[in-house]
Amino acid sequence: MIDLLWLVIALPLGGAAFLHFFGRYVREPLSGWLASAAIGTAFFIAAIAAVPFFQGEAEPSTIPIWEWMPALGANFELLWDPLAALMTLVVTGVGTLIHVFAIGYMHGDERFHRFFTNLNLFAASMLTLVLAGNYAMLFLGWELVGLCSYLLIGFWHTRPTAAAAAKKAFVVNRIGDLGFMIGLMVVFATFSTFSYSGIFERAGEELTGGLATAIGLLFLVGAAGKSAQIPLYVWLPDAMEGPTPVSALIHAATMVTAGVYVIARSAPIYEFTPFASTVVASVGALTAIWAASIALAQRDIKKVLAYSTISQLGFMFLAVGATAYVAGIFHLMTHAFFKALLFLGAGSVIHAMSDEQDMHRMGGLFRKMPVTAVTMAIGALALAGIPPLAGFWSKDEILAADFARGGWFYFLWIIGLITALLTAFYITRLWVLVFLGEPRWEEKAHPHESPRVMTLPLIALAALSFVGGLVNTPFRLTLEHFLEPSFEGVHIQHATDDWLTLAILAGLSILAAAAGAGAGYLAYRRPPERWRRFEDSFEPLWGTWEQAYGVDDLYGLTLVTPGRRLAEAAAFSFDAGVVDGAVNGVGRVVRGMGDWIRPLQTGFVRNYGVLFLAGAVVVVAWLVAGGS
Amino acid sequence: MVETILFVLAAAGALAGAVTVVLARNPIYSAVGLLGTLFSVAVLYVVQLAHLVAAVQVIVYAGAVMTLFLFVIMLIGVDKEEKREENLPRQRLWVGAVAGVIILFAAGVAVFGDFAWVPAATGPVDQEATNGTVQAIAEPLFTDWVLAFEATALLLTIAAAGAVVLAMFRRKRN
Amino acid sequence: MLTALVLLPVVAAIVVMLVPGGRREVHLPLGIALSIFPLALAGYLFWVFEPAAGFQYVDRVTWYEPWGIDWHLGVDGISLPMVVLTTLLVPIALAASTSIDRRIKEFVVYTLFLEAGLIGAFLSLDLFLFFVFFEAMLIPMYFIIGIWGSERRIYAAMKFLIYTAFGSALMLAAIIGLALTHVDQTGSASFALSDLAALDLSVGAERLFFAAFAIAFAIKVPLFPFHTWLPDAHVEAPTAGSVLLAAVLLKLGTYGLLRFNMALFPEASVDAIPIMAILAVIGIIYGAVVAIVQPDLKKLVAYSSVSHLGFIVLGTFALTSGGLQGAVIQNVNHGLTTGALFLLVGMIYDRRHTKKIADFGGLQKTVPLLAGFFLFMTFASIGLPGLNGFIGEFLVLMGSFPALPSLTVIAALGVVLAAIYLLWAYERVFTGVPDKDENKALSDLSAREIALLAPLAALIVVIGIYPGLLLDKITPSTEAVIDHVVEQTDFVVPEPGRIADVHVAGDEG
Amino acid sequence: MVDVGWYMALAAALFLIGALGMLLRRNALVMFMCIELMLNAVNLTLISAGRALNDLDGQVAVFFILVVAAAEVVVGLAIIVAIFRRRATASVDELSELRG
Repeated sequence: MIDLLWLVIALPLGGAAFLHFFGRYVREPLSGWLASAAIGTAFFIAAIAAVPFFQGEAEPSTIPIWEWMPALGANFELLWDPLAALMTLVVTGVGTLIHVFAIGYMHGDERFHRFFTNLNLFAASMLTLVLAGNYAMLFLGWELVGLCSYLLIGFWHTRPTAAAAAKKAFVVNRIGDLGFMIGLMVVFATFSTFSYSGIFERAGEELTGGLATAIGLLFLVGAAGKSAQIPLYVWLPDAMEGPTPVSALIHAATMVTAGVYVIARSAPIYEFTPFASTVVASVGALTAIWAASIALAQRDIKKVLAYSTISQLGFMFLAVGATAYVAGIFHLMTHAFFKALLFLGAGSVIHAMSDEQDMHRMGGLFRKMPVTAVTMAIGALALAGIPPLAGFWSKDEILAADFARGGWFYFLWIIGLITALLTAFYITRLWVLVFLGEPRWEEKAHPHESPRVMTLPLIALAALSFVGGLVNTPFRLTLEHFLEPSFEGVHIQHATDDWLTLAILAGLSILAAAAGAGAGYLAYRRPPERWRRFEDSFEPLWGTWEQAYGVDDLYGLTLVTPGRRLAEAAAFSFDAGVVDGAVNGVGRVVRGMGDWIRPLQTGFVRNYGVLFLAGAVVVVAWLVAGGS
Repeated sequence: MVETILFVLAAAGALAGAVTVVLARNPIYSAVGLLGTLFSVAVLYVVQLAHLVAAVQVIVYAGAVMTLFLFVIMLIGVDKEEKREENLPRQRLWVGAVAGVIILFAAGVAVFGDFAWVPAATGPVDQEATNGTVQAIAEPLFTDWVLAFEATALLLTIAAAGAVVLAMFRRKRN
Repeated sequence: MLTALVLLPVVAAIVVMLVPGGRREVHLPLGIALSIFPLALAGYLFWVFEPAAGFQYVDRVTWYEPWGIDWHLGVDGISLPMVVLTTLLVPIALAASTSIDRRIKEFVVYTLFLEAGLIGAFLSLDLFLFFVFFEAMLIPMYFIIGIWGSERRIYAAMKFLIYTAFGSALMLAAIIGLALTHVDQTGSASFALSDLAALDLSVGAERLFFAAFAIAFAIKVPLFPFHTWLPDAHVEAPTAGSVLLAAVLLKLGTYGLLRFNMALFPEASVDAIPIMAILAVIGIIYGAVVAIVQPDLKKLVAYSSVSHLGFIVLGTFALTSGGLQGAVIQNVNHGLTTGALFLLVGMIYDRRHTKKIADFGGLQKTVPLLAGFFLFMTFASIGLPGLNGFIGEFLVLMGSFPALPSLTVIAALGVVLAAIYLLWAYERVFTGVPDKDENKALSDLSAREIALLAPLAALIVVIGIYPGLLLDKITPSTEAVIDHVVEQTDFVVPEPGRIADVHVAGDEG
Repeated sequence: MVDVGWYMALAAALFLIGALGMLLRRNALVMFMCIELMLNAVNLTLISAGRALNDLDGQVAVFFILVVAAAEVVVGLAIIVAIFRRRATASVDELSELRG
């Protein structure tokens, strides 16, 4: 099956190509089903190919495809190891469900087939990223998912906000990519290759001095861009302008986790730089609490989920920064399940409310759309970290690992714990505001449960969110064993073996989650006037959170506006004035000299004749006088 | 002796013609003066045994070219006489100065200079070597100078074409 | 074969000239049809070209014996892609010129002469011959801008001509100087590249000649601060002129630096690395920054050229395998993408008769296909992996880093800036709701226009995912350039600058 | 046997007269005739010098000059006619469009 692995990328790519050129001849639902079939088949191929890993038999293998840039040793090659397999399964699995959901969600859109073209293209790009056998090919996927993100955020191109958000996402990502690219330069200059195997084998001997730290920090910049970490997270909330399935697939489940994946993949490099790892963890922790606090006060249902995603990505960074790679990947996986579920549920709600996203105008939807409500409740509980749902296990493992690491990580652990509390609070707030209480929507809205094609993926994801955490519990470390071949020779931070400590830590986690959830329920179960007063009592903090700390304005004031001023000065003063002025100045000087001697040219041919004759006389005289 | 007499007569004719060209106010007279000069120079060619060139001078120059001149004079108008006074400032002053310099210089060179008109001239003239018969001219013309000859053919063609284009120019506009 | 390649466009031009001026409908199709022949021949040449160092299919005929001037043509991996690119773009540029409504015959003739000049310049192995082609090509371009341009065409055409001619004059002086040195040292005259490269120049003379050549080519590239003629020329030129100018003419500069400066003055080239690289990096950043705020689409693309060509120069003077490969392949890439962008701007202009970004908005709604192509080319230009622009930029950056680490890091900023200026322009022109009445009733691309863009788009993808197609042919020649420099000087290519340094997966042990 | 110097002196005189006429007259036709005068003077020097040097090439050169002069006259007169048609004048002083 491994020989057919290329099909995993080729199928969605082919689907995208087919829909791109012939999509307009395919009627509406069919094109969506085609796209879903493409990625679904990819899932099955990947699943079959991954069987040997489940059996714990196979070694990672590299599958060459063709030469790409031989001067850099960068070729198209796939690496099939447990980490890649897991990522592939998550991407294709969750991706398939979201594809199916989108068939319902995008119903009636005039560019229906185009949406699925881009969605399939995204799947192919993301799979390229995770299956890549070297950093160059990873970078290919890395940039292509950025492209798809751009295309899909800006899918409703007639909305100026969507177009601006798409551009912002791409540009901010590019800033991260710059760091990543410089990291790649250092990698290439150090190892003379991009291939994982070539780099990791020689990491110990080549990474001297601060090289590992440099690479680690530069990769962190790239990862922070893609995974929306401080200070580059600002694009993700805006990215919610895209259709909701896009938010679920790209901006929750898959693309944004690429940064985590890269750091996990580069574990053999981070092995040699505890400093960079610590920075990764610190950035993650800071982002986690920062974004969680913003999520508390958002009114837009998708914005809450967006900041929640940023926060959860911070958790993953916290894990991989603590070298708890398995925990990070584990959380990546469970997060993909429950956050996709939450986004799709939010999409279902938005769909039902005729594109209303303000939670203040929702409420009481439980009865109108029970399936969505229940599945979202499962997702919310999973996110909050209530056992035995998926989020509990992964989050708890991260916190436990950080605690076990000790030192500075105690501090990070406390931040994580507080974040867990905030998380439970805001997601409960979201669910209560949307589904409970009195209806706050206008009469004509007519909310309704979504069609089967949308609810079935919700149910499937809810099931995954429910049981997904069981793959790696302290009682049964299936995932850890599964991933072992990918992290051979890398130190992995584990939670402590001491069952008592473990139990206390778990208890604290549960306590934080329960406290947050309980507070959220109690605060928002009450009538609107009461919870409004509750929010007002936190002023001015609440307002700051609602404004997301004004970071966008800050960036605008400190970077965008001065940047534009600079560009204008360069273009209109310096370039037009100085550089081109010098050029035209030379022209003017020459013309001035011409003006000075032009009276000599009277225009009378006989004047010229006299000069001519005089000249001839001089020449002849000179010759007669003996020449030279 | 014959040569001396012919030289004196022809030289006088040529100078007289030249002066007429310059001084005559009516271009017709100038043309007649030029004709005289051309004939006189042709005589000097014959004296120096340049038979073919003399013949060509008479046929082409005195014949064809002068006819062309006369045609153009007729076309433009015979009655267009030129005023004597100069209207370019200082033109005559400059011309006079340059001419004076030339004459003074020539006189100076002739009187004081150790000057040979034709520096490498050898003694007695070999009549046969410079006898410009048709055959004698034709031989170098079609051997050593054949490329130049072809080039002049091209030049004449272009000149004819150019003259036609220039003449057509006005008609197109009308 | 190469002689035929140079002469085919000339023959085509003569054939077009022979068609009576009244048959206006014939000239353009005839020109397009005839320009297919050079393309076919160049394609065949590409096919039969052996991936090896050294010149192939050399045609050498004595032209003027006493001065040692020869009609001396040859092709190698550096010139081959440029020749193919030229022959490819000429038919496309011609076919994009249907909106030209006056003196169409002359236009076709000039374009074909331009093609001949370009091909000749790329293939010349004799410096005198090169100079002749280098200059000859200015004349048709001057007329193309000056006759068929927009309002300030005369100014732009004069600026273009004088600026370029100024550089060429310096180069001519240096060429003559080299030839005289050859006479001094060997007793016989020669303008052949190989002969002159073998000269033993004093340091001062070599630097002087290098500077003369470098300025001539820097103007052509154009390298900061010699770039101001470019935006003017581009803005005023008709679409075909802009396409050929950006796609091919500018490449003469980068090509010349690589072909002549490296070969003739290896020592001075090595000494000049810091200067050229700094200018290149300034060009990258400066061109990009200035492009951000341009109000005119064409000017924006023109400044983007300044930025992109900086990468080529940087790669060239990094003198590493990756850098040189990247430079040569980026020559092609920039030709394809920027050529296509100019085509697209021309198509927009044909519809709206304006190039001001502020006059547009929401075009994606009315002309989705055009918008799609524009976005595609935009991303190719930004350097999205999987498309061709990435290959060039990535090779250049990765190749330059071992040699010039800090400069390369700064240059990488250009990649971010490219995203900003191009996507911002795209946002303003194509997205949103079309709010101006003129923009609401535009017609989308016709089949003809799609046929023009499709081959470019296809090539962009093909090069992006299988650059080996070009790299295989390029590499031996670029390696030969590095070998030449290393042999002639004490320059050491920093690891891992050479292909041999690269660790291929699985070759351990 | 007349010394070659006399021929040369005659030619020089003819040339000078032609040159002065060229500079002093403003009728384009007359100026043209003066040019012919100067050409004849030069032709005469060539033939005389050729004889003095025992060489026929002088005559061949004159032959060419005659042809070139004929071509020049044809084009020159055509230009004069063209100018006259447009400007109704043959005076060169009225043609000073090329003033700097």
